[in-house]
Order: sequence, then structure tokens, then C-alpha cells
Amino acid sequence: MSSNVESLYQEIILDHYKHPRGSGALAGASGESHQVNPTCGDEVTVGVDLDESGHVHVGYEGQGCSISQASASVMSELVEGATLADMAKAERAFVELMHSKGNAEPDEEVLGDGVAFVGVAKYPARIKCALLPWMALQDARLKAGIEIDKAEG
Amino acid sequence: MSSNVESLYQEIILDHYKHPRGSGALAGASGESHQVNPTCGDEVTVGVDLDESGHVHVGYEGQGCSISQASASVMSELVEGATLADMAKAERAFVELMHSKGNAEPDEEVLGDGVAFVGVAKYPARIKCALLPWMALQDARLKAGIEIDKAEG
Amino acid sequence: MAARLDVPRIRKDFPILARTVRDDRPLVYLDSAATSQKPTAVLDAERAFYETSNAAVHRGAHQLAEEATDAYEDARSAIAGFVGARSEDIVFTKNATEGLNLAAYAFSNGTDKSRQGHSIDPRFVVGPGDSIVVTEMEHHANLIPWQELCAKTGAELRWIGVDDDGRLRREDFGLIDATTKAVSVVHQSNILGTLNPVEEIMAQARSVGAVGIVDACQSIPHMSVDVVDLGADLVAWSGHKMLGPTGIGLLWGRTEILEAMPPFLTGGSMIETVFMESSTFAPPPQKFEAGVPMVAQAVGLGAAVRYLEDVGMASIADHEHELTGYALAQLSQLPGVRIIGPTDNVDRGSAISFVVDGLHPHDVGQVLDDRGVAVRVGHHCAWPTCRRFAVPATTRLSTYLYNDTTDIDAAVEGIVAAQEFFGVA
Amino acid sequence: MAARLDVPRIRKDFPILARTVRDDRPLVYLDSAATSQKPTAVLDAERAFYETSNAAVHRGAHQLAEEATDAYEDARSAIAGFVGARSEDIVFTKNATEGLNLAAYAFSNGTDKSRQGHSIDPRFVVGPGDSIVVTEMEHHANLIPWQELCAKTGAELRWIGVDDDGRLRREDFGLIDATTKAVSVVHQSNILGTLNPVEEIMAQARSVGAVGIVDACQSIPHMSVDVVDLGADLVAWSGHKMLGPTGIGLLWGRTEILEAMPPFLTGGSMIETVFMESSTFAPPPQKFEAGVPMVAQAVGLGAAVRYLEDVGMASIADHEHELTGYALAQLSQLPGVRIIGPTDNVDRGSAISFVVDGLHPHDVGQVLDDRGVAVRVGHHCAWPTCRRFAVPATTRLSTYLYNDTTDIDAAVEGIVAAQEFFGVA
Ligand SMILES: Cc1ncc(COP(=O)(O)O)c(C=O)c1O
Ligand SMILES: Cc1ncc(COP(=O)(O)O)c(C=O)c1O
Repeated sequence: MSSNVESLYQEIILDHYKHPRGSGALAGASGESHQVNPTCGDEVTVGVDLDESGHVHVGYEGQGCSISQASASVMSELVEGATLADMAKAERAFVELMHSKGNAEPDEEVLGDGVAFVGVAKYPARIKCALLPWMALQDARLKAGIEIDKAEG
Repeated sequence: MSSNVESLYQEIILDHYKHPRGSGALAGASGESHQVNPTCGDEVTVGVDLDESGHVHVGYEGQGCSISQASASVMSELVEGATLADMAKAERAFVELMHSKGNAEPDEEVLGDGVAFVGVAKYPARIKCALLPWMALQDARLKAGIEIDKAEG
Repeated sequence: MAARLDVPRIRKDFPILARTVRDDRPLVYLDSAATSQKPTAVLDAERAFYETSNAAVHRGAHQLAEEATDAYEDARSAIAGFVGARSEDIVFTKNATEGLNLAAYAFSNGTDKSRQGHSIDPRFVVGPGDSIVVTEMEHHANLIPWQELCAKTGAELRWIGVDDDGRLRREDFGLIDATTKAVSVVHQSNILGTLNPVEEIMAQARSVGAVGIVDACQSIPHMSVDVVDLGADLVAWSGHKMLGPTGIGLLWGRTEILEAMPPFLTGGSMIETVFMESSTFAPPPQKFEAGVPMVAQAVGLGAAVRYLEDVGMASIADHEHELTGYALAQLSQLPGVRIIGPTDNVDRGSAISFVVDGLHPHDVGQVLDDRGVAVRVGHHCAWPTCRRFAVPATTRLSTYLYNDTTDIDAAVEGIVAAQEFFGVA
Repeated sequence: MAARLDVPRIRKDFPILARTVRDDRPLVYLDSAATSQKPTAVLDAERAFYETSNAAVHRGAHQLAEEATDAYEDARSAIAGFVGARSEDIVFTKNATEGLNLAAYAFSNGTDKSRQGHSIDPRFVVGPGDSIVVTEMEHHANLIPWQELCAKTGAELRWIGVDDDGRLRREDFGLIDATTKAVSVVHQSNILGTLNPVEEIMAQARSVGAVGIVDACQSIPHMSVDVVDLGADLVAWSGHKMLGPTGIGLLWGRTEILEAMPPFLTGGSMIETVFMESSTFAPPPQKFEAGVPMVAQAVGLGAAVRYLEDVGMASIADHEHELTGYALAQLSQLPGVRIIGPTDNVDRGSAISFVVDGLHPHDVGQVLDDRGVAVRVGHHCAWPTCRRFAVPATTRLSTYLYNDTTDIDAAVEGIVAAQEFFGVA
């Protein structure tokens, strides 16, 4: 295997793919979104809720390639139980990372295992895969009326 | 003027253009056809009739370039008063001449002044002009139920 | 005043201009309103694409597919930048005609679907009692699609007339009223050369809630146009008239309109999800780009736009304005020659139509051709405009950045020669 | 048995095949079902056209316009000859998708016009109670236009199912009945590789008076097809999949059908006479070619057809049949690999889809790409077919005249490497 493909499929990604964290629908989600990647048919459904103490809860189900599935798992790890502000930070950082063309130095504090996706940004066709669960999260929280901007104010 | 354009616009053609023979609608035509050249808007209407003695009568009206107008005039000269067989011969010979790419040696016996159109066949865009009145004649005589094949039998 | 064009240097970029025609006459190309010639930079860009990155775009996950997609989308950005638009609002079509049909079909498709109970933006539902407004100087491409729409829906077609000088009759602007669903107008006439006040007409369309469409085929290649500033909802034009390859055109639309419009051509690449029973569609511009697109042609057109920007659109416009003034002056001096269209060099482009007393345009064109001068004769796909001026056809000169006054002189000499040859001088 | 192909010699005609991808890996192109690569002869023909004869066709009276028109029409004849058709029955489109939409729009336009009292051939008038029949293995390009037609008219969409081997369910052919107005079927599936008995299906369409349409995108490039012999009314396919440029496709129609069909795109060059109120149309094929057409692309495609004829379609078909047999055998030996589509090398083309246990197609494709092997992953614009086989997507190998067994070997090695890398071997 070349170094390229190894930088794409970092160990952490493969681990999340094989052992997804926090998968499963969220019972009683206040917002839910189903997203598909029309090019390859990858699908993910994300449900989201905000509890009384201001913490976010997420659940997800889906099928797709290693990148989209691992991304969902990492997203769940980062967002489940996070404050609104932390979720917002992670969301922004991940989207930015995906648009970096692979030249970013992501902040592990904010992105946790998400830093492993840096190599994905070099493959345009895979960026969509990695972003799919995050797009679903964004859409789900908008449906739930959870707005990030307020959270950060 | 180059020899090309002079072979296109032979004296005879210019003469027919300036002094059209037999122009005017045919009163009581048993078939009439209006043809246009959609590329340039040239128009011609030909009316045709067959008298009891088996002779053809034609009339035409139109507007257009020197080639289409001269062609109508020559057609009228050839066809007016001709037998069905002679009209058929002229029609065939003229159409053939137009598809000759300018390499034919047309028969003056059959085509009369029509032989002057040999240079036109070198200019694809003008062939349509020259054929316009003949197409109208063909259509008009079909409408009048005048069939050439029978005539020749 | 923008920098003057170095025409001899520019001509070197267009290999075809060095050829001869008929008996070894140098080619004088005055038919750019029909289609423009192509600089080497455009041909090279297309070829390089085929030789290095050719693949289906937006579909593959391999390196060629990535490169092809990048090349295609880079071209879209370059073109968007050229007309002051967002990339997402630029749709690739095969020619301007497809873009104008796409606009007209939004209404017939919308009407059909709404009749069957589907939810459709009411702007795209038309029927008896509604009207569509065009002008009497439209190219067939911006007339027949609307005739067809009316034939299919029972809507009424209205048109703004043309006065004797070849200008739109302002008193007819009032035809745009509360019944009007679409107003589609040519920016610059390809037969008369007239530059129309489309901003004003589009404002009127907006004021009655009608969809406003501009046919910019003859303006965008020749002057700097900001499509957003026109105030239209949709703007269509061709690539082949602006140094690009054949087989490519453009449609710009306001984001909101493109989103509201029903799709036109349907198939691969324009979908979101597909079931046997029904499908949902991708957002614009993909929604309007079904099938494998004109990838190499887009890449070529991107190179054309960069070439035009390097030369400078302001310089091109100035140059052509000067040339047009020169041609109008020369033609006016010829006895027996009548210009069809504006004779003053104000709000007009470089296409100049004329008729010669006693001579049919075909015969004028033939003599010019014999001298190596390529012009167009006929109704120029604007037959009703010919009827308006009671001429069966016209002869038309049209220039571009590679023409200069010697080309106009060659045409003028040819006209005189034709008059002599046919004995009408 | 036709002459064997000299693949190394053929490869020299395709400059892109000499390039490397990723870390200097030689390119192994196995994505010709998406789009084919182009030989130098095609690129040269296009370039020569632009450098010597570029002009608008069917319109000008000057020498360039004559040459351009000849080049365009010569290309039409060459293509017509290639598929056993008359030139007049060949319509140039921008891609196959446009051709299939043209067919579907004949029905919606016909229905609309007939409702408004225009006289329309009743074959093109549809409504509730009528049916349209397709199959479950259609490319989106031959599915969504018919879904749209049904959405616009209230007609019912029916489809012939696919069995577990990837063959059409013959018991469903009975869906074509007295209510059927159109039957549109893919000749060779781009996802399964299946070659369908279209002659039989078209005969059934004929017997009930329905218009029969064949999507020949994947057959005509790879085998000798006589379009008339298929027994269809209309046949659509792409130029870019048969060595031609992007941006061009073809629609063949029986003379009588093309004459009876209402026009689709309207505008310049497709007219007979035009008034502001209404217009009449030119005979086919012009009736369906509005606007400045894809002239250079037609010329390029003409060269492609001549290239294919020189190599010999029978030889190409034999070569690909052998390669397909080889690939099927190799893939069947790989544990964990399941072919989606016919596994026997009978009545099938060279597109082979498969899934690998425990691996998503995207990941398989990525590892192959990393090794220089270009394949396509996804639903291949045949999403319902994927659903039928309960797979979200597949990986697809597809070959052409420039591939040989070493390309298949490279793909097979890549699949094994992917299994190892992801630990599913
Ligand atoms: C004003 C105008 N509109 C529309 C068209 C049609 O453009 P196209 O041939 O690219 O479809 C043309 C050119 O032919 C034109 O000049
Ligand atoms: C079977 C089939 N039909 C239709 C199409 C669409 O062809 P095009 O992209 O040329 O419109 C394709 C290829 O993409 C195909 O394989």
C-alpha cells in the first residue's frame, strides 16, 4: 500500500469503521435528518436533542464506506454530551479541515480522533463521504431549532 | 471578377434574371405549390395545368436571388407548352445537373438555357436556389395529379 | 479609454485567419455574429484535457475523474467570474438555444405538473389569460420556444414592436402587464445590431411579477456584461460566439429562480435519490446538467474567457465601437445601399445588416465570397424582423477583436464590385 | 473469427494511456463504460476543422460555411453507415440523455398540443389509463424522463423486473399491453453488463402499437449494431463512449416516426417559415437540431467511427468477449467477491459489477486508484438496480479495445490488496 492511501485510511479511521462508537438511533430526538451522497448512495440518519442542562445528545444510523461510517462514529464521540459551544467548535473545525486540501494541522483538543481525517481532504470524492454525517447533524439541529450562533454568544 | 463567379453567373442567367420569361400566376391552375428556402427566405409559387391535348402550362411568381429567379424563368421556358414526356426529361436533367458538382456536360437539346446553370452546381448554398422552382413544379404537378412515370410509359 | 488592440498580433493567435479561400484570396472573416473563430489557446486547452485528464466528471473516484471534475468546475468559475456571477448559478448547455428552451420548458413542465397535483411555484404555471412578451427583433431561438409554450398552454404571445430606426417601440413596453408570466428579450440584436434597454424592460417584468429572461448571445462576447446587473432572472448565451468551442452554451440564473424551476433534461448526475417510482433532484446547477456534460468544451471555453480577459473586454468593446463607426460611415456613402438597423453608432453593436438596391443579398454575398470576404446573407434566424422591414433577407457584416478597417474596406469594395457586375451601380 | 487486435499498437494511438497516476503508477483505465479515451485521429480531426473550416453550418453562403457544412454532413453519413442507417434518420444531440429526453418530450409536447386542439399523431398523446414500460435495469437517463412524462400526464410507469442472475424477467414482458404508448429499454446494461433481447421486446411493442425506444449507449461502441434490425422506432446513444469527443450523442429514428414526432428544442435552423404568430418546421433531422450544432464534435465523432471501422467492430467484440471471460473467471476465483449481473459469458458485455464482503465499493475503488487502476464505484446511475440487488453500490470494471488481460490482472491484484489492507481477506 502506498503512503497516500495509508494517510487516507489512518489506523484511527479503520478502528472507528470496525468498531463504531455510539451508533444507533436516538430515541425521542427533537431533530432528525437523513442525508445521502447521490454519487455513491452512502446514507446516514442523525438524530439530535438538547437536554435541560444544555448538553447535546446524538444518535446515528447509516450505511456506506469506511470514511463516512468512521466519520459518523467520530462525530458521535465528539458531540455526544458536549456543550453547544463545544459542538459548534467541533463542527466548524471539521468542515474547515475538509476544505484544507490536506495541508491543515488540526487541533486535537477540538477534533479528537477527527484529526485523523486530514488525509481525506486530499481526495475530493471522499470529502463528501466524511462530511455526510456532519451535514446530517447540522440539518438535524436546525430542525430541532438548535442554533450554534446563539450558543457561542 | 474571378472566373469562378463568372461561370456561376453566366450571361444567360443574368439575362433571365433581368428579363424573366413567362412570369405571372397561371389562372385556373389545377395544382399550385409555394416553396421557400428557409435559409434565405427566397420564395416561389408555381401553378401547373395539363390541357386536353396533353401539353403542360405553367405560371410562377416569386422573389429571391438571381439564381432562383432565373431558374424559374428557364423552367417556364422549358415547360410551358411542353409534352408531359419533355417536361419529365427536363425536370430530371435539371435535378441531375444540380447534383453534378459542376462536372456535367448538360444536353442543350433537353435543357435549353438551363445548361447555363452548370456552374451553380459548384456552390452548395446556391443549388437550393436553382432547384426551388423545380421543387415547386414537382409538388404542384403532384397536387394536380400529373404523374411523370405514366407520361413516359 | 482602454488600451488599443494590437490586431496584427491577435490575428496570429487564430490559425484559420491565415488561410486563403477561393482563388488564393486571403480570408476576410466578417461573420463572427454567426460563430467566432478560435485562438490556439482554446484548441490547446481542449487537447491537453483529452490527452491528460479525460474522464466522466462528478462520478468517478479515480484520479482522472478528480482531475476532469476540477477542470470542469474551474472552467465554470472562470466563466462565472467573467460575467460577475456565482459559479453555482452557471448552467452549462449545448448552445444558447438549449438555455432558452430550458427557460420556456420550465413553464410548460410546471403547468403540466401542477395540473396533475404536484406542488409547483405558481410563477411557472401558465394558461389562457396569461401572456408572454418578446420583441419583434428576436432570434428564432428566443421566439419559437415561446410560441411553442403558448401553443401548449393557451397563453397569449405578445411582442414589442420595432421602429423604422431598428429600435424597440417604447410605447409597447406597456404590453408587459399583470397578465404577463415571462418577458424574454434579446440584449443585442444579431440582425439589426441594436443594443436594447434590457435593464428597463427587466425592471418592468419584475414590477408585474413576471420571470425576466435575456438573450445575451451578441452582447457578452463583445462587451463587459455583469449578468446580475441586468436585473433578469435568467440570461442565456453561447460559447462558440466568444472564442469557445462549438457545442457549449451557458445559462445564468438567480439562485432562487434556479431552485424554484422544475428540471428540464433529466437523467444521470442531476439526481438526489432515485427509486423506480420517483426521484428527487440535486440542487442547481447540477439539476440542469443531465448526462455526461460537454467537459472538454467547458475547458476550452474557460481558456477562451481567460484569453478575452487578457486582451481586455473594455479594449475589445472600444475597438469594435470604432470599427462599427467606420463601417457605418463607409456604407452610408455607397449609393443604393440601405442599412437595416440603427445608423447612428449609439447603443448598437458591430453587426450591420444592409440591402443593396436591385441586388439580392445572396448575390451580394456571392460576389463578396468570391473576393474572400465571408459575410452572412439571409434572414439571420430573425425572419419576422426582415418582414418588419419588408426585405426578404439582408447581407450582414459582423466583426470581432481580430478585424480591422482593412476588412471593412474589402467588404465595401466587394459591394461596389457587385453593383458593377450586376449593372446596378 | 475476426482478426485479433494488436492491443500494444492500438494503445499507442491513445496518448492518455501513456500517462502515470498517483505515485508514478502506470494508468490502468477500466472505466470506459463511463467514457472512453480518444485516439489522436479524433483529436486531429477536431483541431483541423477549427484551424481550417470553422463556420456556422447550414447558414452561410461563403466558402468556410460550405466546408463546415460538408464536414458536418460527412460525419453524419459516416455515423449513419456505421449503424446501417440513412443519414437523414440520424439526429445529433449533446449526449444520449438528450436523445432519450427528446423521445419522452415528444409525448408530453404532443399531449399538451393535442389538448389545445392542434393536430397531433395519436401515438404521442398520453394520459391516465395509458402506460409506459421500462425495465428495472435502466440507467437514470432512460428512467427519469419517463417518470417525468408520467408525472406530467397521469400515465402509469411499469417496469420489467430483473432476476437474480441479472436477466430481464420474461414473465414481465406481458406488462406491454394495449394500454402501452411507449416501451423504452436498455440494450446492454451499464451496471450489470446484461445484453437484453431488445428485438423481442420491440416486436412486442410494435404488436400493441406502442413506440419502441432502445438505449444503445453500451452496445453500439462495443459490437456491430444495425439500428434498423433492432426493430425499434428510436435508438439513442452517446459519442463520448465510442472514442468520440465529449458533448455529442446520437438519436436514430425511423423516417416515419421522426416525421410524426413534434419538435423538441426549437429555434434557428429547425424551421421552414417563421412569423411572429407561429412557425412551421423543417423535415428531420433538421427539425431536431435547433441552434448552432456541435460541429467540431460531429467531425471528431466521424473520425472515431472511421477509426473503429478500420480496427473492425467484429474484432473489437471478439477481443472484449475474451477479456470479459477472463475477468469473470478471475473474479469468480476470489473469495468474498460476488458478481452483480450475469456470471456466464453469454449475452453480456464487458461491464462487470461486483461487491466484496466486508468492504464498501468506495474503499475498493480507492485502493485500486492508489495502484493506478481506474474503475468506477457507486450506483452507476442505475440506483434502482442496486436496490434490486440489495447493495448500496458496486465496483465496476469496464474495458474497451485498448485493454488486455494485464489490466484485468492489475484490478484483481488490487482487490486482493484491498481485502488484505482492510483485514477482510
Ligand atoms: C441573438 C441570438 N440568439 C440566439 C442565438 C442562438 O445561439 P446558439 O446557436 O448558440 O443556440 C444566436 C446565434 O445564433 C443569436 O445571435
Ligand atoms: C446505458 C446508458 N444509458 C444512458 C447513458 C447516458 O449517456 P450520456 O451521458 O451520453 O447522456 C449512459 C452513460 O452514462 C449509459 O451507460
